[in-house]
Amino acid sequence: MPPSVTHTPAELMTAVAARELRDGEVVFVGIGLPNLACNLARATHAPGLVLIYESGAVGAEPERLPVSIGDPSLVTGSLMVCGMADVFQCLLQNGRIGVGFLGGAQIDRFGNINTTVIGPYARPSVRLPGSGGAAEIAIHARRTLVISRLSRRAFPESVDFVTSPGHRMGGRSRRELGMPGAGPVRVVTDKGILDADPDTGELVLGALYPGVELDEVRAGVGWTLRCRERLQPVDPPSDRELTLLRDVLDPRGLYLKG
Amino acid sequence: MPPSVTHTPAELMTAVAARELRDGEVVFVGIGLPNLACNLARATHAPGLVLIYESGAVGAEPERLPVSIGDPSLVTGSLMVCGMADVFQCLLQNGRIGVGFLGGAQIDRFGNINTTVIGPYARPSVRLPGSGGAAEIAIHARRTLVISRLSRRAFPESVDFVTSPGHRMGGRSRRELGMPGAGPVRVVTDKGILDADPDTGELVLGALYPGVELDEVRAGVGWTLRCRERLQPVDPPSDRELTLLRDVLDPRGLYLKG
Amino acid sequence: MGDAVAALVHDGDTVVIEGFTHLICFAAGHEIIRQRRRDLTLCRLTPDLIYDQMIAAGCARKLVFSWAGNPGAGSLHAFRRAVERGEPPLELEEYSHFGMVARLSAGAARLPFWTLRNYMGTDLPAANPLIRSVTCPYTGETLATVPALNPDVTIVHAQRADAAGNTQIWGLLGVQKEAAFASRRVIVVVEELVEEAVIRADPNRTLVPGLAVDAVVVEPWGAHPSYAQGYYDRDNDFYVRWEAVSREPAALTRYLEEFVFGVHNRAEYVERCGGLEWLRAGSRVCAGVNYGY
Amino acid sequence: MGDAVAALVHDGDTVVIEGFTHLICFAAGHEIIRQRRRDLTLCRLTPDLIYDQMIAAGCARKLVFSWAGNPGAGSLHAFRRAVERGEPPLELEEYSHFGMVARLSAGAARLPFWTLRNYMGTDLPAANPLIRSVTCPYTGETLATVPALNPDVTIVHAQRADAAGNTQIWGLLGVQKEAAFASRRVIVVVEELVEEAVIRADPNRTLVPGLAVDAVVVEPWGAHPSYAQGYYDRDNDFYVRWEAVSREPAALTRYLEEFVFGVHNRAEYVERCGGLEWLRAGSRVCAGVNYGY
Repeated sequence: MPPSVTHTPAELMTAVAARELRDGEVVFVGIGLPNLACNLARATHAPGLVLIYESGAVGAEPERLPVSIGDPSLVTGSLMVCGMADVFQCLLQNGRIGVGFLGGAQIDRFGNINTTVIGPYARPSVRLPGSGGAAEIAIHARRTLVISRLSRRAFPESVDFVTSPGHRMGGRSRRELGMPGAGPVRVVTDKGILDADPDTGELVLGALYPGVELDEVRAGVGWTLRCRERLQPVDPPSDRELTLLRDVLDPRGLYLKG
Repeated sequence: MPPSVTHTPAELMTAVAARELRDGEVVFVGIGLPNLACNLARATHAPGLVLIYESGAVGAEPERLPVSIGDPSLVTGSLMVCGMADVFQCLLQNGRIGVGFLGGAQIDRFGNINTTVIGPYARPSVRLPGSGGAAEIAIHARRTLVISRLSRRAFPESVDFVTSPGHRMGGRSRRELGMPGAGPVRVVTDKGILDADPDTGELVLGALYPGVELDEVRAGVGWTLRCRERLQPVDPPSDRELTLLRDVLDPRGLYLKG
Repeated sequence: MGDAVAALVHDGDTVVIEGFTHLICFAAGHEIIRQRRRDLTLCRLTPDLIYDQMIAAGCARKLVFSWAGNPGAGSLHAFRRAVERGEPPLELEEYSHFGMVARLSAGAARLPFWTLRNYMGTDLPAANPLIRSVTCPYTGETLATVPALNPDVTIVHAQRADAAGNTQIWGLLGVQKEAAFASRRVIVVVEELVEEAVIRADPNRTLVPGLAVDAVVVEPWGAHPSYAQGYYDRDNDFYVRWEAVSREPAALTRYLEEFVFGVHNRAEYVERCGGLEWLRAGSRVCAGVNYGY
Repeated sequence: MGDAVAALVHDGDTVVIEGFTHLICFAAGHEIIRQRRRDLTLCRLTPDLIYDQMIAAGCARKLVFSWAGNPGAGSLHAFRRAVERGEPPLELEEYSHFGMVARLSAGAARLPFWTLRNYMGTDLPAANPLIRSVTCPYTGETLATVPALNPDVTIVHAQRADAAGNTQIWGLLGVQKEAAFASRRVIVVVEELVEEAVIRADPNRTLVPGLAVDAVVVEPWGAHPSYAQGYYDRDNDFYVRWEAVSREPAALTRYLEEFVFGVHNRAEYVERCGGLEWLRAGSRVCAGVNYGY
């Protein structure tokens, strides 16, 4: 049986994202797959991972799966709860955040993310929620990881609105624009991993999941996707990872069904 | 027996200062006579006075006489204890402080106060403690009250160093310089009360204590002291005020002896 | 609540009902809708369901915000209809979370602006000309600024306060302190009114002092369907159900008729919900600390 | 403490030992004197007795401060001799309290400067050219600025922390949080090392998270003669006696010989003081709050 049948795309993406995290890192977490990825990493190779939510909970160890970034279960038993001025000034702008997770309705060729509008800003066809903390996370986290399923709609050549900056904005690099963090270095999709080219900032294919054809990936982005010279191998979720995800971390399948 | 024998100068100054406070006002308090004046006011005509210390204690009701602005007795049983960033930004700069008490080694004709140096700044003959919170209290409190004994050394025509601004600095008014508060409107001394002239900012004699001659006051300031057209009458400390000060507020005579 | 809103919230006011997921004062929002306030400028990091309801009820002229969604459940459809189709028209002034926090921090400190290292490479400054910049007088570098936000009235929901408004909050603190100090008028709404002695026993817990508070309203369950740590849990089912209600203007109107206009106060709302005891918090009481000397 | 100071405090460092009256880490100051650190830039709102001792011991090249006195008792005479007579020479960089708080706030936020409405009409900017100004991009008004303070090392005394450095403080909070976040390295010194579960039971009490801490030192009575709310009272007699000790260079030298160089660690210091049990705090334990949901 091919691996693609034994696990869902969401499970694979979560497992791959979890492996990106290093023990002891400080992670700015969102709800959903990023939260599951962090907790999977904590349960496997990164027990010392510190989870910070923009709501102000630091080092949370929730006893249930949080359904909102401000869930009370993130407060009870956490290491610190501080106000949001401290979160953004003393933690994020201070440079304490190693990894930020981002997602978005649109991600473009240079990793710019749009969570604001589809169509023109003044009268959009779809009004999205807006930045939240995403703009400053994209600027300040030492690196950001993006999780998103591939599709031409989600991966246009350029986004309708840059909510969270990626690389090469108007031809200028992040460093030239004075951004402290390295930005979206990696995009975890349901078919493979896109890496930001260290020189140009362009997203290129860095890894293909087992059983996925290159053309499937190319069909999911709105530009001519380049590949790294050597694609990295990616293991499917291990039995241990799947057991943790299904039995412990999301037993009701709230986020991992699809 | 004349009143001047029945009470000490410190007791009189404290009672006079207490009467300056209105019920419900928010006062930025220092240790010593200002603290006693506030607690005397609370025990008499101003039970709703709110005391704030720059250490962060709000609404303190100390069970012993605090000997430092950060005494633990100011914390226990207070209404709020916050960090000093909140004290200076959210309370003082925010405009919440009605009255600030100040003292100093030198107070000049226009109410400028020096708590920094006697002599030149770079090599002073006497190095004083410096501003502490005095500079910003003088600028932001809606009005400030000064308590000081008269002497030519303490009341020169102009101070060696302006730590806390009064009125008419370099000929410019507080309003022209953008100061929110009215500044030192009143100086309570051991012989009478000096008021800042509303037009010129100059300190002029507004009240003479019972039994004090005008010449005694004039001898205590380093400029030609002008008088208000009508001096206000000042009652000596009442029996109730003296009883409170001696038996309740400073029973060991820590501040009220002299 | 009726008296506090009547006295302190006026047509045309700039209004902040804060609380990041935690302690969102739905009770105050409903009362503002019931009293048919108009032309409000509503400000909040996360407009949430309560501002969706206020927009639908026609209270809002303008929205100042940083993330407008139904957290974990979908969209705010009244908000989206207003923006996508102008039904009804709604002016927007948009920041990021950090920008909104900075606006309230400046307001609380009574400074005209706040400085932050942000917004380079984003389209936000193009969409909002109030995002500007300043040059550092030491390094010469350019930094972003946002203007102070000083609301006419801020409503803070809290676990407890005394009659003088000395207010204690635990759990998520959001930007409640900054919003209260930034505001011209402050209404504190509490789950529980306590003796002054309770406040004085643990002064480090006080987030907003009474000297900054104009009215204290006691309104148990006032934050439902959001939550109050130690009092009741978040009603996630309500958030999920809102997606369908909000999507259909007729359903939204029916909701307002039944749960807002159809009740006189919070107690009737709780009754209309069929009681909320099932959300009552379990016990995880921490130990006290010693304030002795 | 010996290891932490040896590893984290170096000659020439910019050092902050904070604590406003409360929780002043004399133990760390004594260890720095014992290890004969030199050319330090000492920063602190209120230099207090511990910096007077460090100046007398020749550790300091420069003092950055806002109020240098012996609170309630008199002068810091070693400081005064240095400034008035250059014995030994000491460079000064002087602000007001608000200015120092603002410098550390900027440092904690990793901004190059902080804005405040202050210093008009005072001689402080003339004495300190680092007090500058900025023009508001909204109102055009001129506001004062101070530069960020980012110390090499900050020492925070606290009531308790866990082994990972998650640190809880109650009572006066001073600028401990800002100083810790502003600093490149942080040493936390605690009265009591507690299990992580104690910290997790009351997360709102945590002022500095472990992720910002480099070393945790357990040092009971480490703040004497200052105090630790809930642990021991301020030794006011010591502050009063310091006036005479500090006034006489020979007496100060004798003090350092006996109580700093003459002991190896804090336990021996406490013994040399004849025990400090008489300062032990009484009990005023507050009630806990419910973190349940």
